[in-house]
Amino acid sequence: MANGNGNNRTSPERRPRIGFYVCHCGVNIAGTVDCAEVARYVGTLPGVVLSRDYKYMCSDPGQELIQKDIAEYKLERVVVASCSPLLHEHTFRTAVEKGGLNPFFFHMVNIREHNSWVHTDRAEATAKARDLARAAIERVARHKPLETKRVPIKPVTLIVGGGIAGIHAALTLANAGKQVILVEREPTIGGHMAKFDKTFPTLDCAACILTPKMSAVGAHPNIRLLTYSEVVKVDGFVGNYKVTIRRKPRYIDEEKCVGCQDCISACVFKQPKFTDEFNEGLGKRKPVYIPFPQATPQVVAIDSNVCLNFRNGPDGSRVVSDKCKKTCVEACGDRNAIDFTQKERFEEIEVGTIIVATGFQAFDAKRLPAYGYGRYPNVFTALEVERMVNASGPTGGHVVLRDGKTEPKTVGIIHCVGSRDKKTNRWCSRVCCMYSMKLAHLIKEHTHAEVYNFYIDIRTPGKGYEEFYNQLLDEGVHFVRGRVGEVTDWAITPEEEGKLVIRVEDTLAGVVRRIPVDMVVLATGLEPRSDAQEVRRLFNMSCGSEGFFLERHPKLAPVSTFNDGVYIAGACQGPKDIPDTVAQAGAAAAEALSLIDKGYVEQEPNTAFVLEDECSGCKSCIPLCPYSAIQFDDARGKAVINEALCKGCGTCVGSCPSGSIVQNLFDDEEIFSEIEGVLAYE
Amino acid sequence: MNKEWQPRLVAFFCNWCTYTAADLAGVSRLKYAPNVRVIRVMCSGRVDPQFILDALAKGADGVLVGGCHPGDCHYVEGNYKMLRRYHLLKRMLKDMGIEEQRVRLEWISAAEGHKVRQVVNEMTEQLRALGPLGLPQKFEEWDREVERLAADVHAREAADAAAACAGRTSAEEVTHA
Amino acid sequence: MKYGYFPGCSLKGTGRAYEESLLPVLRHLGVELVELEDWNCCGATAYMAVDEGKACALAARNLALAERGGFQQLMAPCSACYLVLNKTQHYLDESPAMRRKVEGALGTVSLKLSRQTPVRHPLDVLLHDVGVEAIRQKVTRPLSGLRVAPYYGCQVVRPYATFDDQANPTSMDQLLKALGAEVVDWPLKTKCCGGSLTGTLPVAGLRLAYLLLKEAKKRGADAIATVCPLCQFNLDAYHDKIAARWEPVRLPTVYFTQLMGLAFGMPAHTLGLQRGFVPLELPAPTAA
Amino acid sequence: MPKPKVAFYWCASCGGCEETVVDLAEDILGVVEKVDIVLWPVAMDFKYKDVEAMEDGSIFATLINGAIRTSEQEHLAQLLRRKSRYLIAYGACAQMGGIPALANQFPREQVLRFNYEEAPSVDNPSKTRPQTVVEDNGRRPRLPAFRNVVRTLDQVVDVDYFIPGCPPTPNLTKAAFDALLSGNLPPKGSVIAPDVALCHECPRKASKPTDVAFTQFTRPHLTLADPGKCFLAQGLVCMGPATRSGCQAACINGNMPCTGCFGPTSRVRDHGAKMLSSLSANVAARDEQGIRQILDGIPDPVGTFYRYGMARSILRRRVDLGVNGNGH
Amino acid sequence: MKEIQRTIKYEADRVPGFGREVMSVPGCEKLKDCIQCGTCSGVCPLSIYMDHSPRQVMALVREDFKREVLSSCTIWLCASCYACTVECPQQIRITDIMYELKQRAIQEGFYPKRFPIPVLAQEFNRMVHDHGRISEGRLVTKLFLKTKPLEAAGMAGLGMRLMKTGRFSLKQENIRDRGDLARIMEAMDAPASGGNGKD
Ligand SMILES: Cc1cc2nc3c(=O)[nH]c(=O)nc-3n(C[C@H](O)[C@H](O)[C@H](O)COP(=O)(O)OP(=O)(O)OC[C@H]3O[C@@H](n4cnc5c(N)ncnc54)[C@H](O)[C@@H]3O)c2cc1C
Ligand SMILES: Cc1cc2nc3c(=O)[nH]c(=O)nc-3n(C[C@H](O)[C@H](O)[C@H](O)COP(=O)(O)OP(=O)(O)OC[C@H]3O[C@@H](n4cnc5c(N)ncnc54)[C@H](O)[C@@H]3O)c2cc1C
Ligand code: SF4
Ligand code: SF4
Ligand code: SF4
Ligand code: SF4
Ligand code: SF4
Ligand code: SF4
Ligand code: SF4
Ligand code: SF4
Repeated sequence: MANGNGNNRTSPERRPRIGFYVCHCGVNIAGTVDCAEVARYVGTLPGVVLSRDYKYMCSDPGQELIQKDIAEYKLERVVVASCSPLLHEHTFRTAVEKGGLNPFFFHMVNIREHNSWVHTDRAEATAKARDLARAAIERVARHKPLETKRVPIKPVTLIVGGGIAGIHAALTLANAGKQVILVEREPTIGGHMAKFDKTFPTLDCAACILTPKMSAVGAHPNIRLLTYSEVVKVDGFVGNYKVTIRRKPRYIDEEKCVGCQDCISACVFKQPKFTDEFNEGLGKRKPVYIPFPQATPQVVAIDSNVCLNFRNGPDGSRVVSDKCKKTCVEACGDRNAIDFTQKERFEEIEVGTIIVATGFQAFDAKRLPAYGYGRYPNVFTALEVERMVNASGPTGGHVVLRDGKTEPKTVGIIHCVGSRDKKTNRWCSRVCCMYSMKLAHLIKEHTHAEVYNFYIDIRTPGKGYEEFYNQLLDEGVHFVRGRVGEVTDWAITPEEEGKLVIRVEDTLAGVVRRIPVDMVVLATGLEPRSDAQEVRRLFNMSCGSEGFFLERHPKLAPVSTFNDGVYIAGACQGPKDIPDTVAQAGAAAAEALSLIDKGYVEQEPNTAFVLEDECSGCKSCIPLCPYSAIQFDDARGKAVINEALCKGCGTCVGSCPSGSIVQNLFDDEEIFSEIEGVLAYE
Repeated sequence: MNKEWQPRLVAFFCNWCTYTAADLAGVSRLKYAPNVRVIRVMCSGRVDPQFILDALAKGADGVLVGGCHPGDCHYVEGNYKMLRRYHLLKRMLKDMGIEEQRVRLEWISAAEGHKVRQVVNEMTEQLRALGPLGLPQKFEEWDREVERLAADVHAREAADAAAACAGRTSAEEVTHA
Repeated sequence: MKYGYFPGCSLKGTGRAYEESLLPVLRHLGVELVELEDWNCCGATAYMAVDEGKACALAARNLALAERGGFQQLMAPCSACYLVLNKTQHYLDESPAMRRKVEGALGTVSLKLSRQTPVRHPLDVLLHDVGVEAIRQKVTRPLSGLRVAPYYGCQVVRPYATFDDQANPTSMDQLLKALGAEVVDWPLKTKCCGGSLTGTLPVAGLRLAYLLLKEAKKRGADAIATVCPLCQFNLDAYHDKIAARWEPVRLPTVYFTQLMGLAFGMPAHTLGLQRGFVPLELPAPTAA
Repeated sequence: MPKPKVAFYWCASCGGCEETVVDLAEDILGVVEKVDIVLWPVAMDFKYKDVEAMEDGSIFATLINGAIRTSEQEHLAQLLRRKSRYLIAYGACAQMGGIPALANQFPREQVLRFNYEEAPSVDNPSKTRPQTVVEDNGRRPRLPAFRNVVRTLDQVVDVDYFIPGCPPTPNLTKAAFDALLSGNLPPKGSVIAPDVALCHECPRKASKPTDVAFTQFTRPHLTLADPGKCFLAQGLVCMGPATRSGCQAACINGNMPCTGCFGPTSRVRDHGAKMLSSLSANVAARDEQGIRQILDGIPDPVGTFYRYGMARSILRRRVDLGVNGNGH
Repeated sequence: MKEIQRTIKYEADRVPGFGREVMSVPGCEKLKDCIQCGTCSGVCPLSIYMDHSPRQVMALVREDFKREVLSSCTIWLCASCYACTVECPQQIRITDIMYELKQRAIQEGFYPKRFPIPVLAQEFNRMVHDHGRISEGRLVTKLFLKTKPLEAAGMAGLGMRLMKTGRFSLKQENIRDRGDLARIMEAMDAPASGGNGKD
């Protein structure tokens, strides 16, 4: 019946010939949904000329079945009820296309993720599958032929974060001849790995394997390295991103500085006196500094917060005061690399793909006061100890107490600090067991101390890892299974005097123990960086509930995100060690590479368009488009959508007061028919 | 159906967050009430209030709209547009006699599979407590007065043809007491 | 500032000195306490061991009395009472079935629980409502030279850390500093004093008290300041037994409110200081 | 060749539509010349019996205005449907329920009580109400039954065309007649008016900005509208963007915003919902409180967005009212 | 020489359903999640006196070793200091579970008769029930007479000194509306909404 508004377009003149398939997915679906019944029922619906159930629709025979049926039964539309369209819509569209139909004469019904996996009652689940299928049949009858758009890809990749992940991805792409822009927030690349002395389980020297890669990045003609910089804005879409980068002033002209470090020696501060972040605060540096000897680029930086040549401006920012004698400038001489007038700059770049590799931050041990970090000087974090065992570190490779000289005779390493704890981070940080054992080994090697490891469970699921654990057992490291209750300087017995006491239940021996040690090392876990949410927004990604960036699929698309053309690699996706980080970085580079080499991306044709004759030119839609895709054509007095800019959100469609905008694939009538379909029950 | 009444919940989920969250609920095998029927849209901004009204009119007992959290919309701010519509629509629905709990807007991120479960379960229970909205049945019921008249007129015309008004009242005619 | 006041059984018995010091000190600071009419025992932890439901109802009666009395907030100085009243509120919030049942039971005597009455500890009120500055201003006889080990005991910040950190509380530290005392930092601030076991299992209970006293002494404390009548009793009453079992560790244990009173210039006997077994000796006031 | 027979009938309406027919003035004469009017209660004296006696389908066209609320209106609608080749819903009430359909927000009992007992102008101490049947000296006159729901004409009988407007303009009416008489007819079920919204022909269109973001709403009686500027740009709710054109922007020209009497375009199922959607999406605020505050400037969304279209809307009526009489 | 005992547990030593029952009590549900990390025992000030550490109690409950749990002195040693509850990485409310186990032990008569802690709990309750308030002096005296009549004399000294400092009295405190209190307690006993109202 007409709807009284003169709308006669609710039903198509003729029902097209529809083929329907319901997938068992082995028992994933068939275990809960009566697939045969669904097929039988859908077969009775108007327009359905073929209805089948099949074990694995996405398998080759499944897809071939569709192709064969299209020819044999002269199908004009196809519906598959199986898993989530986010997983296999593309597969089936391709199959339909191969069968000779327009790929958009297809609709997919999600009866696995949204049905068989979340419900238990077979009758209910079957009824739900029937409803959803009926809606799809209604909908597909109204589908129109569409064409996918091809958008060319800019063959440049932005990599954010210069840890081992970013470095490896950058080199992989650059070696393949692609342009890379690597943006790193700190004055040097290297990330956490640059701080380590040795890496588990092989105990090869971190610098030996990392430094060559860092220099390769610095020297590679295909890599533009932007250190001390951050991404502040991302516009556009896959293939064509416009990215704004903020370049913080380092007060050194990177082109001119040769890394001689004469300025550092000449600085008016004779002794290093400011907290050295790279050394986890264990060392000191001057206002002009280079984070570590192998830093890349080999360029110094001036810390305006402490440099005497700066003072506080009226708005709190640091401004040049010209008060210092500037012995550094003098030392630099003709090289003339020091430039106190440098200002923050913004640079816009255009890239086709993006790899986010911003890594992790270590759990803040102060959040667990029971372990006394910050209260008892001889409680250290693992990263501090990593710096101490490093020959180029603040103590020259000596493991010593906070006093800077005493070697510990007993050391307790507490695992899982901040990890596997619902009050802090509930996940296992995956590397702490291994690096704790690495540190146990190194400490023993350096100091011959007795080392105790306190653990909940030892997790060594990697190649050579369990062997490493065995090696440590052989070395005589103590392993006490129990999560430490507290670390205290409260001595009860004489041998505890002057020591730190660890109170723990030795759950294997079945007794509560107090173990006095000279040094406590906290194996702090890995957590998302504190700015992960902002970074996520910037790149339009999602975060899992823990706050690490969310991959598109944990198994099938582990480095892709829900934003096409944006990939993730390394510890920003979840806790992982260097081997896994590098593997992911390679995978992310390969994904970017495959897009770039293909040369274009196909875009869902779900864009909107204005019905030219019917638009009244009311301009209501124009401010609604987030991409400014809608323009007002003054000459004709109508709105026009620029299809190249439209991303298909449909907001304008839902808001055009006279119903004059249509969205491909999500047209009003298609959705109304779906609504009717899910609700029309016997 | 001779089974006991079950609430029907129609849900419009945005492709990027809530639909994905529902997929995640599936992948995580979280169990929830089978009463929900999800319709995928690209963005909660696509959800035309007409869809909500239509779903109710076609027999839904409640409608759930799921979108990305504010600030997280894949399309920047489609969700804000839905939020604004939601506010006015809720007031309109209230004036039209539809209980508050029947229409709900929730922000559910791609990581919040558990929230899909929680919201669907919660809403299903609320709808169960409210009882059926039953608009199709109501429309039928309303229109029955017209059908009854049609039948009655027919009968009366036949009678009138036979005799002049004989002071007979039809069953239809009720007093305006 | 006006609060309902729930003294609890101890403050009328072994912990009299707490009440005797608390009331004048708070009055001096302009805080009005009105004793809850016909309050009953909070149920304490012992009751929970027998019947959680009844323990809940017992505590809830007090909350309902507070509501009837029109109090916006209820002050409970005893740690055990403070915990039990707070816990009851949590429990009633978490378990609707329990709430229904308890509300039903209270209903039989026309009491009701229609709103939350926040239960506050004096430390909380002093620090957050009165403020350290106001307290500092009232100090006329600073406790200079007195080294005090602040002892919070287990139940004020556990399990509900509503006003201070669970592992390392500092509210009393701040307060004592404001009084001019020297605060002894020690890691035993929230360790259990063994109070609930001294009577029933002395090996365990007394040892905990002994270790506490010993450590405070070792760190140079002249006194331990406590916020709970049970702790005070436990650390004060068993010196002989401790000495007999281990070694003498005599050290006065006083209520923080007694120290406040002294710093405000109130005479010792009006603060119940004479009731302690180990007398508190103040260092001679310094010239400055 | 005999002149085509034409009938006019009115149901729940204010009479305005009849007035437009009269307003055709000289044109009506032309029409009258070409047709035979067989029924027009407002202007001429005909008996229903005469109509009943006609052969089915013998009337060429019947124009019914007004919504359907009583059993008599239903009866006549059915009768005229049978007798006519073309049945035309004339005006907003017949098409969408119109102003009378605003009563769909209230239970029938409340309507009756107010009108016969509580309205300030009523003096009815005995609380007498009309009865369907009364005894009067042995006669038993009957009154029509008062329905629970106000309906559009096509919710009662099959309708061929709709002529929108409250009332329809003489132009449209004339155009409709011309089309009918010339046999140059659009598909059945059409609304005889342009299928483009009013902004299209609004003289203020150019003054509407392309970046409207509402920071507040006001109402015509609270403000002095700038006669040159788009109403929406002034925060006044104008239904123009959602409403069919064809009225020649009559209200706008009288410095009143469009209230939507021409109904939605063919592409819209629910006039009010669509306008609500467009308007609220363009609210400036981003936080819940700000949004609420701005939208509170529209105190009566139902009355604003469904002034003429309640019976036509997807919900049709306040849904929690009882059907059989009194509701609550 | 130490007596040699067989420590193996047979299936018959378990009471199937016991763990589930305990874990169905509100506040005790999370016991299911125990990862046996030992933090609870590590922080417990009294674990060093316990026959089964709090961690072991969790394991025993979960595996239905009812007898071992209810006859364990652990539950009576727990001083309700909440250290474990606050520190448990799985947010298990160990202290509440201890309360639940104490209740069950009392209900099922599992505790050692002269073990003073349960006696204290019961005496305490009786006094509150009857009078609305605790009179500490009377309570303690009663306790000693009941459990350790011999030691009571030894404690007399402390009592005397307390009395001297005005902190000990044998006077019974009472509240005014004792009838009301009794009525409330009676109502709590009524099985109305399922036993002790915990479901
Ligand atoms: C104590 C410790 C010891 C370890 N020992 C070992 C070991 O022996 N063997 C092993 O295999 N693994 C070890 N690991 C794990 C190892 O550190 C990680 O696997 C590895 O560092 C992850 O590399 P990444 O590049 O993903 O992250 P990161 O190393 O964290 O690098 C991320 C980089 O991105 C930059 N960045 C962050 N945010 C932004 C932004 N918004 N814009 C621009 N740049 C940004 C950072 O400055 C940093 O340079 C250890 C971890 C710890 C905590
Ligand atoms: C019981 C079990 C359960 C598991 N469950 C899970 C799980 O739930 N989730 C999970 O993530 N992982 C699981 N895994 C691990 C998972 O199976 C592996 O991660 C995965 O299969 C590895 O894939 P692959 O392609 O490397 O190797 P394979 O699956 O072993 O594939 C290797 C292929 O190479 C072929 N091949 C071998 N040699 C030759 C040759 N010389 N020439 C040509 N072809 C050759 C083989 O025939 C085979 O087809 C499970 C493993 C086991 C044993
Ligand atoms: S199509 Fe989807 S549901 Fe079917 S077998 Fe493949 S994965 Fe499973
Ligand atoms: S700034 Fe000049 S002196 Fe300093 S390192 Fe660079 S080149 Fe050398
Ligand atoms: S890797 Fe080991 S130490 Fe780290 S969180 Fe996991 S189990 Fe704990
Ligand atoms: S569908 Fe979305 S992106 Fe496309 S034009 Fe409309 S508002 Fe813009
Ligand atoms: S909202 Fe619709 S009618 Fe108005 S300008 Fe946009 S497309 Fe045209
Ligand atoms: S909104 Fe109203 S006033 Fe503005 S252009 Fe449209 S019809 Fe004219
Ligand atoms: S601390 Fe918690 S998780 Fe660990 S053993 Fe104790 S109860 Fe289990
Ligand atoms: S509450 Fe009980 S079990 Fe837990 S730590 Fe304290 S005494 Fe031990």
